[in-house]
Amino acid sequence: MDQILSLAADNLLSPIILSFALGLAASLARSDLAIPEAVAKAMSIYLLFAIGFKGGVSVSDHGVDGTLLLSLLAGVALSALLPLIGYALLRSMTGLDRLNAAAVAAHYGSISIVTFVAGTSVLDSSGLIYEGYMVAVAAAMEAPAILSALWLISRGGDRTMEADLWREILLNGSIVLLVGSFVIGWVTGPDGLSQIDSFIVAPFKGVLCLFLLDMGIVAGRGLRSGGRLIRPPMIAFGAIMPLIGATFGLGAGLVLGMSTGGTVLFMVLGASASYIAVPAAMRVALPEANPSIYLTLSLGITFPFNLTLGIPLYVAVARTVTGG
Amino acid sequence: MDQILSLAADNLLSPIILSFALGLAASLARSDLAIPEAVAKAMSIYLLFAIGFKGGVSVSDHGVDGTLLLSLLAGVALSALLPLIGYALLRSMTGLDRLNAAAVAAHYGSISIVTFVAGTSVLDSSGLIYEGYMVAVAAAMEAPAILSALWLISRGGDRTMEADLWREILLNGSIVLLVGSFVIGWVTGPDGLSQIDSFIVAPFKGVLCLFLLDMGIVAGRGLRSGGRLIRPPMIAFGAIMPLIGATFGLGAGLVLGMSTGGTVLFMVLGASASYIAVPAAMRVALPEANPSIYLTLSLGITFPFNLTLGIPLYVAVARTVTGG
Amino acid sequence: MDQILSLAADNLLSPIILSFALGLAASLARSDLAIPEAVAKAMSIYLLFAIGFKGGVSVSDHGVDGTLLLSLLAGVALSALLPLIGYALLRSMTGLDRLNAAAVAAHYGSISIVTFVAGTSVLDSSGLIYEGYMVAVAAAMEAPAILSALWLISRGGDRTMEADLWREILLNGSIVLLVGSFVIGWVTGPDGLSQIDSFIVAPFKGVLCLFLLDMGIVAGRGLRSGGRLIRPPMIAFGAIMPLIGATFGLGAGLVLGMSTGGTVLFMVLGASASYIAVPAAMRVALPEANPSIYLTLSLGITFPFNLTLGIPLYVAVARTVTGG
Amino acid sequence: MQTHDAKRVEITIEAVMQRRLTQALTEAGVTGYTILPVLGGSGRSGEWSRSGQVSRASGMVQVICIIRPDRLDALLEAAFAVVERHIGVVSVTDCQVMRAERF
Amino acid sequence: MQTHDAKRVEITIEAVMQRRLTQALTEAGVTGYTILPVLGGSGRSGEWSRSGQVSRASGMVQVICIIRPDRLDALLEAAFAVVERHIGVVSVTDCQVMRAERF
Amino acid sequence: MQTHDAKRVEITIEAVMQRRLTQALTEAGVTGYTILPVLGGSGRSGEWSRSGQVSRASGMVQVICIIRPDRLDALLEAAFAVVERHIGVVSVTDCQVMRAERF
Ligand SMILES: Nc1ncnc2c1ncn2[C@@H]1O[C@H](COP(=O)(O)O)[C@@H](O)[C@H]1O
Ligand SMILES: Nc1ncnc2c1ncn2[C@@H]1O[C@H](COP(=O)(O)O)[C@@H](O)[C@H]1O
Ligand SMILES: Nc1ncnc2c1ncn2[C@@H]1O[C@H](COP(=O)(O)O)[C@@H](O)[C@H]1O
Ligand code: NA
Ligand code: NA
Ligand code: NA
Repeated sequence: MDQILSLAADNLLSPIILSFALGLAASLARSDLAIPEAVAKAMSIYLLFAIGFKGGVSVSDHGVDGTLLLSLLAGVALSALLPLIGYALLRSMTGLDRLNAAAVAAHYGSISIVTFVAGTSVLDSSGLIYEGYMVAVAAAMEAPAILSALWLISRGGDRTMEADLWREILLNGSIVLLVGSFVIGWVTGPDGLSQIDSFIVAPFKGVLCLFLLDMGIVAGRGLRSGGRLIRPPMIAFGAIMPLIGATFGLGAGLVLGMSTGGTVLFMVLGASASYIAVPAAMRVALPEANPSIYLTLSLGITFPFNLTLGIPLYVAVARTVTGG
Repeated sequence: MDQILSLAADNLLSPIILSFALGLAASLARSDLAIPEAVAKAMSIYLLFAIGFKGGVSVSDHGVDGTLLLSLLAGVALSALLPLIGYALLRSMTGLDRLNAAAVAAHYGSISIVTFVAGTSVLDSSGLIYEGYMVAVAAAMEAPAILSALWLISRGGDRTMEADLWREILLNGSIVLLVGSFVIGWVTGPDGLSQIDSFIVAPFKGVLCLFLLDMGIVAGRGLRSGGRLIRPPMIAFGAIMPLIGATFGLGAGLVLGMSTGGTVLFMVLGASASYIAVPAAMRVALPEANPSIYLTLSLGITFPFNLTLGIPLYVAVARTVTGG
Repeated sequence: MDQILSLAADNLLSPIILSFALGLAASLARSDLAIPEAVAKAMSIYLLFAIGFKGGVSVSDHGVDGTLLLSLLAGVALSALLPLIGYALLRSMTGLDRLNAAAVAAHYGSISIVTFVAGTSVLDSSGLIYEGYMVAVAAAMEAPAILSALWLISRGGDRTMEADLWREILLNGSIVLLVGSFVIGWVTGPDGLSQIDSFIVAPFKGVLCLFLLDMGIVAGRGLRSGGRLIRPPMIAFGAIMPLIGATFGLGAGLVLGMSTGGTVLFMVLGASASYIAVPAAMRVALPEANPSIYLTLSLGITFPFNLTLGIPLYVAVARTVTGG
Repeated sequence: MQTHDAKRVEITIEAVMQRRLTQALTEAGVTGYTILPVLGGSGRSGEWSRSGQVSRASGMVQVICIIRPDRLDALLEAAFAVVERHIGVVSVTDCQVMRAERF
Repeated sequence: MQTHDAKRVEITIEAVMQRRLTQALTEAGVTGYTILPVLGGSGRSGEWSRSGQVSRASGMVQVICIIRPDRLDALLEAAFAVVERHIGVVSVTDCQVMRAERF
Repeated sequence: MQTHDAKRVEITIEAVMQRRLTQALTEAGVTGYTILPVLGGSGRSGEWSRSGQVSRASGMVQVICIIRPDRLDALLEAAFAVVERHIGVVSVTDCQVMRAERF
């Protein structure tokens, strides 16, 4: 317990979390502090490229053990399964209508790459190692949740999935960049990394700070405009659902015999909720669902929950359970 | 004198100043060289975040001595006082009408953070130390000048200050970011810095070069389009007013017993003129004042004056006076 | 031969080339992966500034030998001459009309700074040195080709060159920035470099990767939309013309007695085709020429050709010929 | 100068739907359109601004289409098939163009 | 397709005044608007371009507002109260919209 | 509110020609214009988007010019002298403005 608290305190006072808090405070106070859209996009491209590349290098370095494929499968299964649980929970706990419940549920099956990065960064400072291919698992978990959610709605009968949408979802920029840079890192290995590490390793955490500043600003705006839509039962969902996701992630990690760090990352992926790929898909496929609801929940509640309390908790639990 | 000249020469041939000169030359020659708006904004966010953070770390490192609060007060007083002097000078020297004189004066009470950064960078290369909290003093000096200028005009009777404007000025992006990152640096201290120093320390000067390239381009455009508005008496004002501001800054530094470096920074803050926060406030509060006048003076005359001659002069004077 | 192949293989598997391939693949597969325009522009400004500055520092470091001026003249001559050859080849090989042939030919006389950078980066890893002023030669080669092409067309009689256009071409942003930062590097020398090298040296290759990712995306879009215009004879031109340009570059390097590395860079400059300065000039001067043709050829065919096969080949040839 | 009557149709729509809309327009015989970025806006679904989006998923664009009057109905039908379920606004203005053969 | 008459009001105004303008419009009963970025322009107060601003303080935006004709006067009065002392331009065009109940 | 008739001219043109166009407009007596960025478009010369350009050389902008009706012909002639050989579209709409003396 002490260990959790001290890790949580360390975590809370890291520049990364404080940057998020600064952005949040600034936008709640209606400051005009803003990061230009193009720059926010550039930072997200940088982060995806760096994390993918480093994951690939780590795989090339340590070799692939047999669990890579199994891990990918487990990720896909988790991503497809969690929306069903989320949907049931939302319908019973919050009384959200079917359409909005499905849209929200899709977000919780998918993942947040920034939460993943924050997880790896806590692992790095704790000296816990993890499987480099977990970044590929993250990529694999982006999309299946969308299919589950659309299936939940199409049971109602009135919708079929537009053929084009599939290509868009599977080839969306973040998946392509994450997988692509993973492959580049794998192919070029430590030699490749040594050529560009002063770009993708050294400044990484600093860029992450500014990125989280922006996310704080955006989350604050979401809470300001969408906050009144989010009733207490939904806030509760935003904190309970990640715990459920993490539990499933823990199960996956244990069954696959992952390292302690890898298990933590499975928990983080299970716990985190999408706010990029899934919202875009929802605007196309379920335009009647209200973006204020799913974005506020995912970005305003679950994202800070994971960042502050969730990750230290997952680390502590995984350590206890795996004895790592 | 020799020392001033050699420092000035060193300063003039630094990549930073030459980048400014390049931008200036390019835009005076009507080259289409331009830095996209979003990127210029990103660089300014980076610089504010880095300078605030480093200031905070330095305070956490060396502790706060009792003068922090007094310095903040002195800064506020300087910022409020200088516009009154500037206004009187402008009215007597240049014959500018009341409205434009007040608008220009507001700029000279407030500060230019890039001039401040250039000052710290000269101090660093000269091996002079300074109080880390001077960055907080800089933040405190951004806004009071605006109030003074509006008071000068409202004496005429016809204007009251819109309630909303206050929140906008005090919570404008640069103040929030500077103060916020100062606090983050203070809280996380050297540990926090070690996590992100390869982002905010190592590449800092390089980013500053590109930022000054952009400022040179913008200053050149201002001179090209607004230059004919700027008569010799106004050019004289643009070089005399910083000397007056620096003198007051010197007084503040001596009275408070600051280090030599801290005294230099007080002089730099007194001497520098705003070109971000104040123009925006003027457009809202005094829209009839002509932006070409105040921007050209502040950015086209005073900014390069401080950058090239002013700072070396202030360093030499402060050294002589404090014996540092 | 073995040596060429192994260098080509090394080159093909570098993060830089693979990033280009990733961008190309993503856009051919119609992924929505995209780099915001402002960010792409910022990266190109960064690259130009860095390459110019480093070139200048290298000149200040090693001194100018007498060949600098001759090299500049040779570059101008090459740039003016190659469009004439390109034009004749296009007219005989591809049956392109006069206007489009002249527009395409202009691109091949001018240069691609990214290809130049890729060349220097291969030289650096091969341990081959080169004259730092080659970056000034690159700048000098940007514009003359445009004049040649316009002369080819004006022989037809119906066009005169607008006076204004000259200033625009000679003072276009990339030339000004390249020459300007070259001068800054020259003036400030190794001292100046040491102030900003963690900005312009360390992260350089990483930025280049993301820049090439963007170029891959853009090339892919060009191939998708303009591909059907590019018949086999034109593809052949896109691969033969660089070889001709490289041969002339080799000649220039040998006549001037350049180092092996400098000779390679002359070959690279001769071989590379513009896709920034020349297209912009063509839109103004020859608006009836079809941009899909010249952009697809230059960016979709010749650029990847040089990047993958060309550069290793030029290195091998120059080594053999100069015995370096 | 000799001018001809035409219609200027302005469609404000979510960026994620842009490709679908322009495809539908093209299929309906539209020969050209211009796309403007939108910074922000407000409507029944609330207020938004481009810098308040992480994903920038809910950003909007404005598609402007100048057409011959007799093609208006086909265009509007094609546009509505796409816009219907999505948020957005369509407006039509009379305008004059010079070279009628282009539209 | 059935269309209804409406007015399209286009207000070019300084970015610093944007929030004040949209607030005034909302208070005047406007149900929606769209904001476009402006790259540059020229007028009595001279020429400017967005990349020629350090502060970007004097950048402008264009607010487009489609409304029912009977609401035009209220809108124009609200807009003028904000625009009056500031630089900027207001123009009104007749247009057609489909679902009149939205405006 | 008292309004006056005016014309709103919208010229979509390549960014490289922007300066030449505004210069020609100014010489033709135009007192003001506003420039909007264009994200992409399609026409006889095919489809393009701003993020699909390395050089961004072939990007476009939209120049909007509000003028008194009696100045329309001079403006159109000046505009055409520039646009003629280049790709782009010009359209004219009737509009109302408040302070006629400004245009
Ligand atoms: N009356 C209007 N005038 C101009 N733009 C509008 C109007 N109503 C809605 N919009 C635009 O359409 C978007 C979606 O509107 P809505 O579907 O009403 O939420 C808004 O964000 C605005 O950009
Ligand atoms: N006649 C006009 N047509 C279009 N836009 C204009 C016109 N006059 C002024 N503007 C715009 O309004 C801004 C301010 O104009 P002004 O108040 O005349 O300085 C200019 O920068 C233009 O963007
Ligand atoms: N009918 C149209 N409606 C709106 N914009 C158009 C139209 N035709 C062309 N454009 C714009 O003008 C540009 C050049 O058109 P074009 O000269 O036909 O290739 C296109 O990329 C569009 O941005
Ligand atoms: Na999840
Ligand atoms: Na000051
Ligand atoms: Na060439």
